[in-house]
Amino acid sequence: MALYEGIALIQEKQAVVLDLGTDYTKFGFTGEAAPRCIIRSEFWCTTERRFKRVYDYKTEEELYENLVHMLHRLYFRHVLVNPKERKVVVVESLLTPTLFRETLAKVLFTHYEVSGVVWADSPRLCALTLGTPVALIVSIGARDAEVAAVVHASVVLRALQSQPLAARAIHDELARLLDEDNGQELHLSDHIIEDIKVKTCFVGSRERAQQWADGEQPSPARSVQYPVAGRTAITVSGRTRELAAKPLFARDNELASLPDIVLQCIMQCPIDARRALAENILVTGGTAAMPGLKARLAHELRYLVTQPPYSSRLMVRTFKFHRAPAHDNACAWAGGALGGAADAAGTRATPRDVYARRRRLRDWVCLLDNTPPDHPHHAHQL
Amino acid sequence: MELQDTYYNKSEYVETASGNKVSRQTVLCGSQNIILHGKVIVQSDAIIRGDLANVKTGRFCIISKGSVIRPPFKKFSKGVAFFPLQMGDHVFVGENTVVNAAVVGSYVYIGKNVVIGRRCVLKDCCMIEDNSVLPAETVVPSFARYSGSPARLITTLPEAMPDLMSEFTKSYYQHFLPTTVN
Amino acid sequence: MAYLTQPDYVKYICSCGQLKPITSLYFCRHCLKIRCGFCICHEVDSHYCANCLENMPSSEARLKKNRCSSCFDCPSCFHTLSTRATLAQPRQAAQDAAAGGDTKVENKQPKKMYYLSCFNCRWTSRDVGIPDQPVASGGWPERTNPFTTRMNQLLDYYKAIAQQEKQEKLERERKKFAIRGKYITLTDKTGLTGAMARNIAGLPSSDGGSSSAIANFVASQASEDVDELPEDIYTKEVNLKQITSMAQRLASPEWQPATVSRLHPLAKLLSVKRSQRCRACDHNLTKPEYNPGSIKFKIELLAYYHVPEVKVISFETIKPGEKSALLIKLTNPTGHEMQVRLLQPEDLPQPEEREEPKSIEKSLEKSLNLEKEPLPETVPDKPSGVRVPASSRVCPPSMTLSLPQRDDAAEYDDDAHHDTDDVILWRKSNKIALRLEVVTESTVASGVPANALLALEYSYRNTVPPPPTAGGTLAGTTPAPRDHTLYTTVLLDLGVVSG
Amino acid sequence: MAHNNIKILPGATVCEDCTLEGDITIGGGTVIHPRVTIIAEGGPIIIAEYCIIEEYSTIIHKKSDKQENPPKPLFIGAHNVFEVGCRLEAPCGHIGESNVFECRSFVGVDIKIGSGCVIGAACHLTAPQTLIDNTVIWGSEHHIREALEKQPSQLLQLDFLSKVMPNYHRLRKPNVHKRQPSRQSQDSSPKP
Repeated sequence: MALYEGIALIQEKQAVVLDLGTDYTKFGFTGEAAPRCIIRSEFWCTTERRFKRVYDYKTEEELYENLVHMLHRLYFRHVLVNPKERKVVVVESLLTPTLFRETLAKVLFTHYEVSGVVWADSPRLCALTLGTPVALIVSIGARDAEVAAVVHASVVLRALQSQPLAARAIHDELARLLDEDNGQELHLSDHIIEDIKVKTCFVGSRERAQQWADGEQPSPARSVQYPVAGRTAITVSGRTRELAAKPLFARDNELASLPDIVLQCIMQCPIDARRALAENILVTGGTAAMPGLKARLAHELRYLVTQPPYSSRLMVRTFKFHRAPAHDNACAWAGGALGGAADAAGTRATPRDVYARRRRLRDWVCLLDNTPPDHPHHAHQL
Repeated sequence: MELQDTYYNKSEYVETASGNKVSRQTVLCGSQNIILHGKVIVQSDAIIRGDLANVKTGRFCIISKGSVIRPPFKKFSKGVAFFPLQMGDHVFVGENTVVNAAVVGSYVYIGKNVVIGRRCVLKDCCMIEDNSVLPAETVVPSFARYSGSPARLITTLPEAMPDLMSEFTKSYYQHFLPTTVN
Repeated sequence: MAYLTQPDYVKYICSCGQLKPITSLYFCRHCLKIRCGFCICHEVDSHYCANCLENMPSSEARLKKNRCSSCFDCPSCFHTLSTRATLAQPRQAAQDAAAGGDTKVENKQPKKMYYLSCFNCRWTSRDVGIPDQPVASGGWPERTNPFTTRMNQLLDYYKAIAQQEKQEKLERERKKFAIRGKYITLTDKTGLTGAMARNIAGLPSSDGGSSSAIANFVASQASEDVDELPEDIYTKEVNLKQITSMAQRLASPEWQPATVSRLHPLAKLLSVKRSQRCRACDHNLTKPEYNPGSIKFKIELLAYYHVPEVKVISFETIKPGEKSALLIKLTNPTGHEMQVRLLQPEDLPQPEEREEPKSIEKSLEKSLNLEKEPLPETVPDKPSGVRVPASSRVCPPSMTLSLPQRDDAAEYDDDAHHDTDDVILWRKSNKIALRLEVVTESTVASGVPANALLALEYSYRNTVPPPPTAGGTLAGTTPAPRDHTLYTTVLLDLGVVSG
Repeated sequence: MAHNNIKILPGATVCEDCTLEGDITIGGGTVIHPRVTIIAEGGPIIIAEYCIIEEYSTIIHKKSDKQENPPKPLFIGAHNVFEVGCRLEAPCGHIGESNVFECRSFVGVDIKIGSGCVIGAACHLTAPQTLIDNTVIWGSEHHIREALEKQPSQLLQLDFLSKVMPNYHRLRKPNVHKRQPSRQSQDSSPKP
C-alpha cells in the first residue's frame, strides 16, 4: 500500500503558483516559502525587437500572444518544467477584468494544456499567510490599492475598496517633483524613476506632511545627486524624497485617500466584525515596502478615525498590524503556495476537461456562480 | 534580401593559395603564429595579435574593418600567460569589434562595435548583437542570442543556424569581389 | 543570416495562420503541414548549466531548485562569478589559529584559498565578508529563508485541515446526507479556502481527533507597533552605492536585500534544452542531442529543410497603378527534385477544414483512454484571423519550374547558367532566380507598406514510411517514397508605396 | 603643428606603428602597443611608469579656450591600463594611479578620475563628474559601485610584454638617459 501511495505522490506533480502583476510577476512552486522568480512582467518581442509588457494590449488576440510569450519565458527560462499536465494556482485580484481572466484561462488550458487551474483571489491568500479568522488586507501594488475584508475565509464583497493609489501614482508625483527640483522636464524612463524611488524615497511622518502642506518648511532630509548615464546628475531634493508618496494620502471631498478607503472598508463590514478587522490589518503589495509607509498609514488611521465622518460612525479606536511570513511583494504569492500545497489533490481546481466542455470560468460577479445551491433558480437549470 | 556585392581594390588585397583574402592595411603581428584556414577575409585596419599567442581561424571567417583579434591573458601566481585564440568555421566578426575570447566556436555571428571580454567562450551557433559588451569569462551557450551591455541572453536562435551562417559566410565570400580596374 | 540581421522580407503563412520567416517554421512530415513555435508543443528535454556546460538529471535539478551547484552569478551585476585563488598568508592564519592555542606544522606552507570575484563590476565575496574557502568549488555558506519555519507551520496546519476535511467528506458520503453549515454554503461554492473556514470559524468538527498540527497552531499576532522610519532618515546622507536596486533585490526573492552589504552570490540558474512536438500528431519536430555543447539534433524537421525557400533579391519601388519588377530566388532545400509552380493566392485549393485526428491507432488509444475525454481542441485558437492585406499582386509565370536537389558539392561550381529567358534570370544548382512583375492598384495610397502575396505549389517527396497499421503494408517490402503536391503562401515585404 | 618632442624613458616599450604628436613623456616600464594615438595639442602629456596602452587607444590633451600659459601638462599616473579602443580626452589635469579604462570606453573632457577606478567597456562618460577612488562603472546604464580595493597591478603582464614585444615589433628607442626608476615591486614578484 505504501508503495502505491508513493507512486501517487510522484504522479501528482507539484503545482505552480502564478501571480501575474502589472509590473512584476511572481512565479514558483506550491509548498515553497518564496517564489522561484520575481521578474518584470515583460518579454522579448522578436518582431518589435524590444521588451514588451504583458499588459500592453489593445485586443484579445494581442493579450493572448503576450501571455503565451510571458508564460513561455516563465516556464522555460525560470521554473524549467513542462507546463503540460501540471496544475496552476492563479493569484488574481477580485477586480481582474473578465477579458484578462478568460484569455489567461484560454492560454493555460488550450495552449499550455495544464491539467487544472485554481483561481484564487489575493485577499484570501494573503489572509492564509496569517492564519487568523479575520483579516483586513490592504494591498498596494503597481496600479491600484485594494482594501478587502476577509471574514472567516470569505471576502466581504460589498466592502471591497479600490483606488488608483499605488506605485503609478507615486511615480507620476515623483517625476513631477523631480522636474521641479531640476527646473526642466527630465523625461526619465520608468526604470530610472523606479530606481530613484527605491533608493531615495520614503514616506515622512504625518506631522511633517502637515507642515509641508501648511507651507511651513520643516528642515528637509538630505538631497541626493542621482547620476544618470549620458547626462548631468539629477538633484533629488529632500522634499521630493519625502513627498513622492503624497498622492496616496492626499484627501479631498471624495474621501478617497488610502487611509480613507481602509476606514470605509471597515465601516461597510458587519458591525460585529469591525473591531476584529481593525485589529488584524495586513499591509502588503510591493509598494507597501516603501520605508515609512506602514507607519504613516497607522498614524493616519488613528487620527482620521477621531474625525468626522468616521468619529460618529466607527467605534473602533485601536488598529493592529500583522507581519506576514513573506516579503511584501510576494505575500499573495506565498498564500497561493500555501493554499495550493494544502489542496494537493487539486479538488478546487477547474480541470481541463471541464473547461474544454463548458468553456467558462466561475466568477463571483456572475449569478450562475454566486447563487446559493438551494436557491430555486437552480431548479430551472440542468 | 540577398547579399549585395562588396567590391575591394584589387591592389589592396593579397589572395593566398587557400583563398584567404587579406588586406595590406592590416596589422598582423607575429604572422607566423596566425593560421587562417582558407577562404578567410581580413579587411583593412584589422589587427590580429599573433605575437601574444597563436591565433587560429577556421574556414570562411570574416574579420571586418577595424576589428581587433587579441589572445587573452590570464594571471597566475607565477606570472602571466597569453592563451591561444581559436576560432571555428563560418564566423563573422563585425566592424570595430574587439575579440579577447579564448574560444569562438563555429557558426558564430559577432556584430559591430562589440567587445568580447577576456577568456570568453563562445560556443558553436551563437550571436552577439551590435554594440554589445560581453564581460570577461562569459560562456555563451549554443543557440543563444546575446545583446546589451553587459550582454544578456535575450532570445534563442533558429535551429537552422549552422546552415544560415555557412550560407551567409559563403555568399559573403562569393560577393567579395575585386573591382575591375581598367 | 540575413534572417537575423534584417527585417523579414519574406514571411510564410503557417498552418495556424501566423506569419513567420522560414527560419522559425517547422515542417511536420507526418501531417505535411508547416508549423510554427506558436502552434507546437514545447517540452523540457534536459537541464544543463550554461556556464560549466554540465548536464544535470532532472530529478537532481528539481532537488537543487534548478540551480547549478558549482557556478554562481554576481549579485551586483548578474555576470558569472569567477573563482580566484590566493595564497593565504600563513603568518596571519597562524595568528588566527593562535587564538585556539594550536599552531601546527601545516601553517608553514602557504595555503591556497579561494574567493569569488566578478570581472564585470569587481564585486568579490570578500566585499560582504564571506570567508575564503579552502576548496575551489562549492562550500560557500548557504543561507536559509527567514520565513521558512513559519511557512512550514502554516503548511502543516492547512494540510491537516485539508486532510480532516477529506475524512469528513468521506464520512458524510457514507452517511449519505449532507450537513451544510450556515457559513459554508456560499464560500464553499466559490472559494479555495471555503472549507477551511469551517475550522477557522470554530465550527465543530465531526470528530474530536483533530491532529496536533491543528491543535498546536498559533495564528499570527497583530501588534500596535509598526516599522517606524529610522530616526536619522532626515539627517543621514544617502549613499546610493550602498542601496540595492530593484533588480538586485528581486534576484534573490527569498531575501530581497535592501543594502549592498547583504548581497550574496547567486547560484546559477540552469538552462534547458527543449524538444518540440507537433500538437496534431504528437510526433517530435525537433529533439536536441543530450550533450549541452552539441549543436546537433536527433530530429530536426525544419521548414528550412523541407519547404522551397523564397528570397527577395531586389525590387523596384512600388508605385500606385504601375508595374514594377521583382527579382526573387527560389531554393530547393530537399534531397529530391522539386517541381514548383507560382500561383495567385486565390488559386490555392481550399484546405480541408479541420485537421484529421491523427492515425487510427492514435485515436483508438485516445478513445480507450477513458479519463482523457476526447478534448475538442488542443491546437490553440488562431491567434488572429490573419487577413493579410496585400497592396500589390505578383503576376506569376504559368510555367512549372523544376529545381534539382540540393547538392553540397555543387556549391563550389561558381558559374551560374544565365538563361536568356524572360522570367528565369539564372539557375545555379538547386537555386533559381526569377524576374517577376508586380502590379499595384492605382487606388493604393502612397506611404502605406507595400506587400504582395505569392502562392507556391510544390512537389514534395516524403520518405517517411507510412504507419504500419494504417495501410497494412506487407513486411519486407520497402515502403516506396510517396510524392505529394503541397501548397504554401508567402507574404513579400516590398517597402513602402511611394507617391 | 608644434614640433614633436617625444621623450621615452629607458625601460619603456613603444611600438613604432603609433601616432605620437606634441610634447609627450613616456615613463619607464610603460608598454605602448601598435596603432595607439597620443596627441598633445593643448599641452604636454606625461605618462608615468608601468602603464599599458593597447591598440587603437587614443589619448588627447585637448586644446581649450581658457588655456593657461605655459599650458599645464596632462599627467597620467602609474599602473594605468588603457584597453583596446578606449579614448581619453582631457584638457589638463591629473589621472590617478591603477585605473583601468576598458575596451572602447570614452572619457570626456570634464571628468576627474581618482585612483583604482574602472571605466567599464563601452561606457561613454561625457557629463561632468568626479570619480572618487575605487569607483567601478559598468554597463549601458552606467551602474556605479565602489570596489573594496584597488585594481591589482599588471606588473606581470608588463614583464611578459616587454620581453615578447621586441621580438615582433619595431620599437622606438628610449631617448632620455635617466636612471631607471626603481623596480622594487617587480623584483619582489617571483620569476616564472
